[in-house]
Amino acid sequence: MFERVLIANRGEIAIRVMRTLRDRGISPVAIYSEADRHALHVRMADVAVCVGPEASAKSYLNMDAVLDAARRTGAQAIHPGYGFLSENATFARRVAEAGLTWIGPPPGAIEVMGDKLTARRTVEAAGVPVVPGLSEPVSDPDAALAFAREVGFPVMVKASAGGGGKGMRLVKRPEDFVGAVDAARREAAGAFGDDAVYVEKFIVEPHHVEIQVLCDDHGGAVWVGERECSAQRRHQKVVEECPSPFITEETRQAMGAVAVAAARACDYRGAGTVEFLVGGDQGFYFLEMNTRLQVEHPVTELVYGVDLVDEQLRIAAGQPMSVRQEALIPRGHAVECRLYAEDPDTYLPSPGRITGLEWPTGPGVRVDAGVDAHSTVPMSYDPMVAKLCTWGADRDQAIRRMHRALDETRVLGITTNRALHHRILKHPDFVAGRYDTGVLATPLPAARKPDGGWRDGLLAAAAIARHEEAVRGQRIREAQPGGPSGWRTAGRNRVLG
Amino acid sequence: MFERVLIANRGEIAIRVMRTLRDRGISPVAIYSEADRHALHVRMADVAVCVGPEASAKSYLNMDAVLDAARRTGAQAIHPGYGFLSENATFARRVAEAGLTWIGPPPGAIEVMGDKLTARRTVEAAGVPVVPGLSEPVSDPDAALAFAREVGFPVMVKASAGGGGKGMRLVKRPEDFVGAVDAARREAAGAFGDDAVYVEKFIVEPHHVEIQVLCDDHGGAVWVGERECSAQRRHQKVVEECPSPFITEETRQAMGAVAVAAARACDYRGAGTVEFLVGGDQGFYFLEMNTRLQVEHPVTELVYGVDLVDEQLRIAAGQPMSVRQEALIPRGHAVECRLYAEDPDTYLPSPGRITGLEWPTGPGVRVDAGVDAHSTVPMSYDPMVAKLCTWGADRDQAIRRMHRALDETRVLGITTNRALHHRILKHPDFVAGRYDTGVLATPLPAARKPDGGWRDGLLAAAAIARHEEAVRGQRIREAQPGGPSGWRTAGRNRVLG
Amino acid sequence: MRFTIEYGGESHAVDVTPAGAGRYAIQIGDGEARVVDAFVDGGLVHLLDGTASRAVQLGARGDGQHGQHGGLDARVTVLDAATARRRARLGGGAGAAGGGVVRSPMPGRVVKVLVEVGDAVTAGQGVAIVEAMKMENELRAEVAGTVTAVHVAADDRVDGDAELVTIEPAEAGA
Amino acid sequence: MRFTIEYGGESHAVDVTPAGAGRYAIQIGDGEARVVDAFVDGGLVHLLDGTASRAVQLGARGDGQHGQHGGLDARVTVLDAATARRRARLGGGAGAAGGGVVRSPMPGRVVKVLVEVGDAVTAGQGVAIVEAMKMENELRAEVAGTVTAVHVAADDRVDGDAELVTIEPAEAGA
Repeated sequence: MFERVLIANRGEIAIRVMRTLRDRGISPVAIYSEADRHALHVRMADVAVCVGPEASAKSYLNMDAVLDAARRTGAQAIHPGYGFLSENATFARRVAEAGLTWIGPPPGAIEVMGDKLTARRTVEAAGVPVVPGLSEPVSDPDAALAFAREVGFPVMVKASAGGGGKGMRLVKRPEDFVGAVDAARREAAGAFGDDAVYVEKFIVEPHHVEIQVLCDDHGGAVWVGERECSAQRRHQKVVEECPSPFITEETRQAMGAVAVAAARACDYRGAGTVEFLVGGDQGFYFLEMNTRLQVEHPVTELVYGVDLVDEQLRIAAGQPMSVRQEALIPRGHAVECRLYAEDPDTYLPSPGRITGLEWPTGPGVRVDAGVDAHSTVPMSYDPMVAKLCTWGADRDQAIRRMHRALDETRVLGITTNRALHHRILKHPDFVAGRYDTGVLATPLPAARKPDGGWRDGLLAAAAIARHEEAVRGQRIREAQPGGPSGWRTAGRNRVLG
Repeated sequence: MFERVLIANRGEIAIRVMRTLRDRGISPVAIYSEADRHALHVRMADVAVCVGPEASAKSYLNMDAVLDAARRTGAQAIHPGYGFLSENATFARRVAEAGLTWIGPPPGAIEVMGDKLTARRTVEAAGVPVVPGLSEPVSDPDAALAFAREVGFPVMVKASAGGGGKGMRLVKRPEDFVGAVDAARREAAGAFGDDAVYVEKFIVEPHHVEIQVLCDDHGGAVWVGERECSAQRRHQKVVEECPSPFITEETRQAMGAVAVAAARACDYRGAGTVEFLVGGDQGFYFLEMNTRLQVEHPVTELVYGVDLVDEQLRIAAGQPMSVRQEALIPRGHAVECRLYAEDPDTYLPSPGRITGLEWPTGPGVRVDAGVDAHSTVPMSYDPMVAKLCTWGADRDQAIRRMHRALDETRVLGITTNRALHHRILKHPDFVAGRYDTGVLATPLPAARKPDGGWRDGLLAAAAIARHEEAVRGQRIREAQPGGPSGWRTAGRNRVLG
Repeated sequence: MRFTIEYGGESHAVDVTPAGAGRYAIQIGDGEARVVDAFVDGGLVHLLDGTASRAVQLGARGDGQHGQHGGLDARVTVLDAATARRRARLGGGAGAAGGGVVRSPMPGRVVKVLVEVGDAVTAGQGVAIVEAMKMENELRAEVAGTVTAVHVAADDRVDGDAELVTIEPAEAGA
Repeated sequence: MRFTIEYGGESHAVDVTPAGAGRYAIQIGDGEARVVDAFVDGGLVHLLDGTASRAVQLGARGDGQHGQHGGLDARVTVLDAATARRRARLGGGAGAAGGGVVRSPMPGRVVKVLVEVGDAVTAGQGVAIVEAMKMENELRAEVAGTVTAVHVAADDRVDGDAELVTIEPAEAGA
């Protein structure tokens, strides 16, 4: 096993990886941009290297600087987390060329799955069902329109290099088709520098369900259950759960087998996720494969009792994975809420200083946070500050525990989307477990309103705190130089009246 | 189900129970002594009632005040937690007489199990193996000595009303026997107001292993695995784990069946724990039954996926328990470390103000705490401030995660026994899983020593903090009255040099 | 001591009078005065009022405080008597001026300014795009009028509440 | 600024000189001065020294601070120059007096005083029992001598470090 591993990431995932490294007695190396100089992931490491200025392109995406950091600190391997360089085949190759171990899939697998059309062709050849669609980028809009008419509207126009909803257009009527292709192309060119787009049948009432897979160098390939990720806003996942309340056991087993086939088709190694669209009729179609650890991996860990990062380390070190398919038995239910630094009503981002923070604890709660009470949330990076997960013996208990965990969460100084999660979790379709990717576009239940007692308590608390502040300020001004240190006395002020 | 439940306890267990109440949408009522007026368990409740001054006897043990609190707040049931009134049959009866539901076993079961000799006779009649011993208190020391010679020395002399090691004497030689009986009697009289003592064979290399049981009103009675509690100091448990690394599967199954028989013998209802001594030869003997929730219940919850407090609520409400014996399948391994406000070297208690606090988070960690960053640990109550639990797919992973969790724990202002736990967890006998109740009397591995870099970092940090304090004090003194509020500016001081 | 507290779009007068032994008499507006037991520690205020227990967490946020109690978040701004009077004097004018100034609701980077000085704008028209946390946010004019000043340029970093564009409202005062 | 820091039974002279941009030159004793990057926030101090990252948490504890870094705890007392000089002047005398005073190491309740004024005691003899957190702790004389004062009685509540019994050491100065 490795003695020292560099984590080429920041925030919660850097810390998540660091924890498993510590469990194994491996020394973690953190990297940071100037803006993250005193970020939590740096403070939790003993060894840390600055890789450039705030802009990701010049720091976390700066391959030379990251490789140099590994060299300087004697790291033997690099874990990329998710995002940033995690799905960059060039970087994976350069890591290997530098004599280091890449804790991720082979560059070839990243490349195959990185291009949506190549991915589609590859898995289709392995017998994996795909959404009916063109297997080449649109060159002749008229031919494409004919195809769209053949599979039937609505259809989706998608950027070949895309992701995260950019360069994507839903087209409901034939007369809107050509305009939509043009718009998607422009957007794709702007976002990815590549204007190739393709056309797919649009699955009505689609569910986004994904399968976790693990493959090692010893012929081992398993699937570790599924995650239901249909609670999306602007194509971004907000709440995930395991297992899916929607798919049947038959569908689950079939999807698992197909996901392993997809992984084998690209000669996969390590942890990966095969995303599917599942229609209301339980028909499922390959969407894409994420060749890295997924944000929402903790729900799988909670239900299957597996440490996916630990399996990544084993596999990268050339060891067999520790799990066998027949021993992967799900237990209970897990839910994840992504806590974003953003307004729950306007969705405006809310970077800034955190001036108070407490995480929930107790039975069934797992928190993976990227910040603490001493953090500032920079404006340049992803707005996710933490993932709250709960486990329950059944789905109902997991959801109830999540309400409790959200209630116990305190993040002051910035706005989080905490209130939005309560509302999603109370949406009748979510409660019933029959929601598709359209659920967050439908009206959510009203947010809880403060009652009079709450309002009066808040006003009284704010006034008393300010009163004490005024009294204390007076005391400090009156204090003699050389008297009791304000550093010590400022900590606590038991009011004596 | 109940709408409002009073929790007749304080600290971590009050909060533990509160969390499950919240999960069920039940309104919790807290009680507090004057010393706990602003304690965490009060702050986490919406409704709280003062039951008397600091001394437990006048507050948490004051039955009239507790019952009056329930009446005033409209609570329908009382959960006693552990300790305090939890094993008081008189209180259980008074709760029922007040028309409230007692979330615990019937008073008769408490009484039977509350007296060691009655308990012994009762379970023995049900075929439960007991440590060979006299079934009546010692009246004729000579007859008792003859019995001791018969079962063979060493023997234990124990207070009939005892617990926690008080009124207990190990006698290795016949010539010390009569003196030991006299001493144990005096101690028992002082501690419990009852000088009855009895004699038992002393089990060599004993393990303390206990079985969790649940019984409901519908004939259901199950055992939920065991807990290994042999890591004890002065007869107090310090580290517990589930499953026991010592007992065989055959022993486990046999103990489970016997524990259920013991519970049935006293017509038990609710959650209870049957404690056994297990010898080096896997022979096991009934020790006592704790007729309440156990401190270390979370390790069972982690391994069996059951919420024991939730089962207590169901059973008290007359519902069937949610679990069946055949579905209770253990998964992985869990360890609990009791974090005490006490010096890890001198064992001296360390009550006082907490001036900084952070709990560990991340995969496999569960924290049940009774304090937060705003707490004062009073001198009058139990020194346990939190229970740190970790779960792992195997024992090794659980222990490694516990080291990580202990490292991430920050409690400033008071001394905790955190360092002691690292040492216990590294004890070769603990690591190997072959320790008995004598393990903590043997030398522990040395505590980690700070290296030079750590020392220099601490000195530099302390000096810089004090420097900033001096500079800031200067700024505050220079500030105009009516200028920026110190309340706000005191929170953060990014050093700009 | 009397404070004016802005909360939920309203101003509340709150009187605080120490009543000994950690207690305070609190009067909100014209309501009845209540005596509560209070514990203040850092950002935490715990109030006991009869059998009601309320733990409120307060943290600095911009000019005000951010409060949390149980699952709810709120913004509160506490003004002492002198500041409240000063604000009251300035009140009307400042409010009117606010309508014509488009501000960035959060710190970020200006991606694009969509108007120039002299442009006529309609209420709701986008005037600038500010990016923060990988999201682009179009900021809009609240009033119709004429752009009299553009305070930022593309690629500028701005703080929260920074002025982006000033608009002279059409038919102001009508 | 120079501080004297008591830690691990030793005194360390530490010089702190701001070096701009959040950096400080630190010199410990006669060691080489190092420039570190520091972030101070409440009880947290984060230091970056080359590729070494050290987060130290400090909290008030009695007269000093309680420090944590990773899994380790420590007591540190930071004295400014004036206080360090004052202590140095008083140093010897205070130490000697300490030996004859038995103090309670923690807050608690006196269960029993085991000696009376005039009693002769031996080193290690129990002089009082103090209960805290459900544990009784026997406190012992450090030196042999004669009890000259008993400061507490059974059932008294005492603070941490409170004087319980004063002993005039036998053959003092011998």
